[in-house]
Amino acid sequence: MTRSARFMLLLLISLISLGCRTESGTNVGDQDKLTVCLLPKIKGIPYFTSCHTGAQEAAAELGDIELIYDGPIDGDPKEQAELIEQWIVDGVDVICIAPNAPLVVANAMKEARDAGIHVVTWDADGVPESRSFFVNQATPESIGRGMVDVMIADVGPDQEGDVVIISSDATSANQNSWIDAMKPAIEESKLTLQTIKYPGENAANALADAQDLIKVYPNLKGIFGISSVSFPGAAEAVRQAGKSGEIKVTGLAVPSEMKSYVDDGTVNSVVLWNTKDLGYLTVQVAKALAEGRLTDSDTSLNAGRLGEIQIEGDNVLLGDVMVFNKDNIDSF
Amino acid sequence: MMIHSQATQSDRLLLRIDRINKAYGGVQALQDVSFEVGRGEVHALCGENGAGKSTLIKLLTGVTRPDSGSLVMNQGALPVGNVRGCEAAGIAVLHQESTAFPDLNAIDNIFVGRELRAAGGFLLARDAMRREAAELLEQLGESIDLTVPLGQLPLAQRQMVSMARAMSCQCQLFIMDEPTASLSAQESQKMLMLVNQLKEQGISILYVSHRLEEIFQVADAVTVLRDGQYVATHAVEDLDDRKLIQLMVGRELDELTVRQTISQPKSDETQKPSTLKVDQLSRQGIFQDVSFSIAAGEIVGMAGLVGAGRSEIARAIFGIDSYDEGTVEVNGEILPSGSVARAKHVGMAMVPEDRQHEGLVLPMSVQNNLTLANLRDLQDFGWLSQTRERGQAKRLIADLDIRVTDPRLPVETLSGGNQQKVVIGKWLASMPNLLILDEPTRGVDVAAKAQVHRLIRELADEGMATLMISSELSEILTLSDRILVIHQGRIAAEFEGATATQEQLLHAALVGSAP
Amino acid sequence: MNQPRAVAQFNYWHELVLFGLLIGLLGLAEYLSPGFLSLRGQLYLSRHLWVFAIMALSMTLIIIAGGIDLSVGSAMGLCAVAFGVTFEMTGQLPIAIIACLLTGVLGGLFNGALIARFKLHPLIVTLATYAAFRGMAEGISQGESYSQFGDRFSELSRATLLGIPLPGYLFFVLAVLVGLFLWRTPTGRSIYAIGHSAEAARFSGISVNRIRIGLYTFSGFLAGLATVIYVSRFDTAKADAGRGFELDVITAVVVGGTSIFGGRGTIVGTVLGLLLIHETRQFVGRYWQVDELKSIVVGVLLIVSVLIYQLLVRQRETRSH
Amino acid sequence: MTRNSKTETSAFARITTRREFGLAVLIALITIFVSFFDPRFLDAINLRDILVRCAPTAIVACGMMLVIVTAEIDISVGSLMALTAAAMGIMLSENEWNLSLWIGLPATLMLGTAVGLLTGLLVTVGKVPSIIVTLGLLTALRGFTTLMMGGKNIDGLPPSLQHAAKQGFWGIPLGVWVAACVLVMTLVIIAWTPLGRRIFAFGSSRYAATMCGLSEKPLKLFVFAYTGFLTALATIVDVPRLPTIESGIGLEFELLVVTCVVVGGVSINGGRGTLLGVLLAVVLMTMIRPVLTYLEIGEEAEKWTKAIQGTLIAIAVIGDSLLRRRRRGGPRS
Repeated sequence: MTRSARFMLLLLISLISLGCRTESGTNVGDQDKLTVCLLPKIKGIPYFTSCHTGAQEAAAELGDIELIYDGPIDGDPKEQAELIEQWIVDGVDVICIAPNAPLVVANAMKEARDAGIHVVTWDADGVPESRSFFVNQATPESIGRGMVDVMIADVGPDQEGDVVIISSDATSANQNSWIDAMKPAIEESKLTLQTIKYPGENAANALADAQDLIKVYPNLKGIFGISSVSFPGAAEAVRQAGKSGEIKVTGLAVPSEMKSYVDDGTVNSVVLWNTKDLGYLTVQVAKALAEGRLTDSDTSLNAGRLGEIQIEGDNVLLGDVMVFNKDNIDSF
Repeated sequence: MMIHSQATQSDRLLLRIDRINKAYGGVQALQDVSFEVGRGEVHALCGENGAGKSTLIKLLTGVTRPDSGSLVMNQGALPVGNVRGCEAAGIAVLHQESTAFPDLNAIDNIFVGRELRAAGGFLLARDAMRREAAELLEQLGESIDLTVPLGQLPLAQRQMVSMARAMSCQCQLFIMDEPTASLSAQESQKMLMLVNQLKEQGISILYVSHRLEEIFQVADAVTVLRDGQYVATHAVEDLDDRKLIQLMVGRELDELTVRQTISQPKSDETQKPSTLKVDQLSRQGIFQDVSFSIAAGEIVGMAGLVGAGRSEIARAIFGIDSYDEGTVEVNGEILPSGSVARAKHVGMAMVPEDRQHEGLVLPMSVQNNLTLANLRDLQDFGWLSQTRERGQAKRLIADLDIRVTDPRLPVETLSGGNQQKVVIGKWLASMPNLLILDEPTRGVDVAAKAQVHRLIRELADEGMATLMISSELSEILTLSDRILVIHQGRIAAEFEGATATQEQLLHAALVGSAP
Repeated sequence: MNQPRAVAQFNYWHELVLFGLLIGLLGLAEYLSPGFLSLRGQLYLSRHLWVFAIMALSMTLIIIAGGIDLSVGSAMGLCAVAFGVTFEMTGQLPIAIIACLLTGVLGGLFNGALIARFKLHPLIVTLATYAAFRGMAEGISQGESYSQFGDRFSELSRATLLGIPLPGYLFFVLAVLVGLFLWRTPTGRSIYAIGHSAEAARFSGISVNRIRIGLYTFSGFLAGLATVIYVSRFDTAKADAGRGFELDVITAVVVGGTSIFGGRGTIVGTVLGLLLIHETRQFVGRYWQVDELKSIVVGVLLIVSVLIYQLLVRQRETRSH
Repeated sequence: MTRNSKTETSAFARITTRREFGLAVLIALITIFVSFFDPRFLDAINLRDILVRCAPTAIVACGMMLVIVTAEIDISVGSLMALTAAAMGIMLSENEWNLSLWIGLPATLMLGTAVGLLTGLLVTVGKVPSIIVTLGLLTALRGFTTLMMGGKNIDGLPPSLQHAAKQGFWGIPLGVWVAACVLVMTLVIIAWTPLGRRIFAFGSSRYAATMCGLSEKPLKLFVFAYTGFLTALATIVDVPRLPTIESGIGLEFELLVVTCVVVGGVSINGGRGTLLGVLLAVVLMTMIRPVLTYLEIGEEAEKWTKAIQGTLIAIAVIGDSLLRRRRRGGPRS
């Protein structure tokens, strides 16, 4: 065994010696171009894919931008942090992140800034000191309230009745922050929140939960589907139960994904903002920031086809949530 | 299904094995072996472990294929390397290790691999299979619940099911590999009767066994292999123990000398302090108030039928299993129930029944196996000392003359006899003063057997208290100072080793009381 | 039988193969994307490694002993919640850390006790606790996350000494200790014996149960330790900590040449396995910037590495006897 | 050590100590409790829904059972479901290739079978332990599927297929019918074909099997291919029920199936297990979510769902082993 011991030692030493050459990291991509990283909460879901298309549009428009779009396929915030750290080493110019859990990525974002990389948040804000600007289309409050308002409008202003929320996992930060905003709003209304379900990112469970809720709460007036799988799941359940129209379903989604449900009246309104514009604006901001055209004191920014965009403090305002329904859903 | 032989002079010839060669890697397992088996004869196949018996059986049953040479059955070449083909040609085999499926019932066990088909061969003919299974077991005089998984049946019955499986295909040559290795004396007798029955039905039998007395009881002819080579074939009449053993080991081996040293009366044993004292040991449904003691330097043999509870008692004493009532006392210290560590600590050692799974860690090297039982003694400041480990291994290999080229080779590459020596050696290293041996020479070839016997006796003379379980009455009688006979979990009788006879032991084991 | 001694005793083929693969990978990576091997970058990104690496140590022992622990990831979730809750109650970091470790130990002890005492298959037991631990974590914390443990604590995971992050030191110390323990102590030897044949080990007077319980408890403890680093690194203690880690850890250990059937494996192998997977993910991420590829490549890597080894072994076996 | 007396235990004792019995009792108790709390639980519509949800799990569990009986395991079924779903969507969707069902569905089934075969080959020919092969596939296939779908969901499956999956025939959705057929088919394979008996024989004792001239490869190739096939089948009958095909389909499905098979009393060491036990386990596992909903446990308690599931699994397997130990003479069996 002593021989094998020596063998092991040799292995380790040569490995370590070979593993690293002292030399500083070099940039990826070519130097004259501006490297912008777009980091979504989850890669591979329509919502962020449509943001990506917007971003590509902007990149093409501005020309000298190399756009990197990458993110965790399972929405693991830990991996968001790891990607940022990877990009720090690669020495990119701008990182635009949609934090899935602000605190988890905060340290990585700070380190990115220390490394001289511009950090912008979009879609959801992060810890303030961890980024320079937030491309703000909606705060958790506005989203939560927005959904509740839509529901009240759909059900009828002074209608009484039960509503339920179908979320994602019990631990998903965004959904929880929206729920925190929704609860008081529902309190104020005539509606009563019966329960909250956590089917996870599992479409089958979401559908199942919705089906059961419909059966259990005869006085059910509305279902909030607040994840990319629970919204269609809830709508599908209502449709299959033949209760389209009786039970209103609303939530957050890319309108095109919900089109068929809107058409047959299962869903009156889909809460969202123009995701393409969001992506587009984010890249515009990144570029301006990198070129120093955008400073803390600015109050507006010329963002290509979007024209002049308002800036409040460090929030670039895309405008509040929009509500899509039969009339305007095709315009999306 | 059998190819009927046209009336020729070779009519009485069933199987011809012709210049067979078989090598595994570098090792020549069989070197042009040739002999013949006649119709309706019981042909014994003898040889030490590693002589090539098992390899030959594997070839005849189509599990492996020979490198060269031919196997001719009924003037037709045997389909080599094809199990089903060999079965079709009329060869059945009863394997040494239990080849039963513990989770399947008797029916499936008998028919798996060549099920009776129905519905155009797609489905099983379950009723037909059930009926036939019942009949087969009927013939064997066994009444077995066909529905319970075989794992829940006693060993002897499992053996009978394997027997039934072997007989279920109309065979002309029946190979029996150590059929009695795991059977008690009386069950073995039954097995031998079956052999004669088959013979009368005109079925040839290739009988492999280490138990010479059996061979002389049933065999017509004996073929001896040694180191993969054919030695000789004799009619059983012109042989006796010594001659046969001589052929097998290839040198004069004086078993009598062993006997003499062994059966010397030990007068002083009564004064000796008892090393082991077992008192009213009981375990619900397994064994009841077993009490006995063993003095230092005394060998106590434990006889009885398989399933009588001998191994269970031993396991309980050693702490593998726990017991309900009673006490085990070693050198005045009472042991807790079910703690091997404790038992080991007070100097107990056990050579278990199942060498392959309980005695050895097969893939580990010989050296590591030899030091496994006393690793703690080989450490300095918590670290294993390589040098001392190697030293101990070397010493034991020399002392027990274990035949191994390199102590770093996996122990599974050793022959049965040498493996058993490793198991014993592993325990000798821990300097025990009480040794429990469960079937110490099962599946061990004659030469190694004698060595093991001598070793046991020598240890006893150095003051080792020994409890030896064996199904071989001759072994019990030759070695034991005192003999306990277990019957249905109780001590049925006790004998003086010097005076006891096979008949007495057998009677006690069967009836449950001394004659 | 009569095989050349060198072959008989040289049983580190897998390590050798891994080493070759690793060198090849590093070379390729540096060639394809220059600057990949920069010391600063490598050390900086090594932080992705430590949490897995620490748990991989105990997993190696467990798998060598013929067991498996699917519950480590969920155990981390439970530990994280314990950490958060105690910190919220007391405001004392040391207490929180102790609570975290204790939770891990108890969880592991629970697994071990069920496996050893009730003779249940480890896969079954840990499959059950896999669900149970995570569930309890979510229930207790109600899905909320705990944070603000102070900058000094979050420094723990990112501070460096001589350029090497502190968790790195922790890991290497642990690795060396566990490695020596496995290779050169009676208990270490016993673990291999148990992995090959628990029965034979028992008959040799090795207290199999005690060792098994010990191993799973140790695994729980390391899960707790990993959680501390995890929490410090992400400033967040939440029930979803370590989700899916069990598979990543097992992957690393198996790529490291530990036989899933027990009895074979080394810590050096595991370290190599960890590095190989780490560098692969890093290279794929840097070169293609496509997250999906990482999982594809790692999955293939797992299968291929074992495949190569199997071919190697069979070659050797045909050469010898 | 088992002795004769074992075989003479009364039929009643034998039944009551069987895993199936315990599961049936558990299911009965839960049902009684819930329906006492809310009678609507027994409404036909609800029972139908539960059956429908059982279907995919039951279908795949049939294959998984055979795999585990041969002492192997397949933890890639979840990802395989996603892959086959994506493939099916791309082939059949009116927005994609828009192929006819007669091409699309067989192709989907073939894909599933092919992946199963690949697994089998790696296990039998490549000698790579199945848990490793399938662990690798678990991650690889998932990643591959996400790439394949390019961040978009797939809609527009043929209405006929959707209708069959949602409404089905005579009020019972397609999934239930198919599941029933698969169960019968598997039962026949197990009890009435040589293949089935040999699978069990092999799992029971590898050594004995080789001595009987049974060859390992075909058996294992079959069980893995069968599982792959059934996974594709489950996809076909279940996915059209869902609003859209997204890359997250079948997440952690493998754990659910394995859990069901294990809870159903199939020995992880191979050789032992009954289809009935597995079926009951599937029902038990599936009914937990609706039960909790019907109990209206409220949002705090909702967050304990996973904990409750975990505890139930633990109780099922641990309680059973304790029960069995009491029947046995001792640790040896």
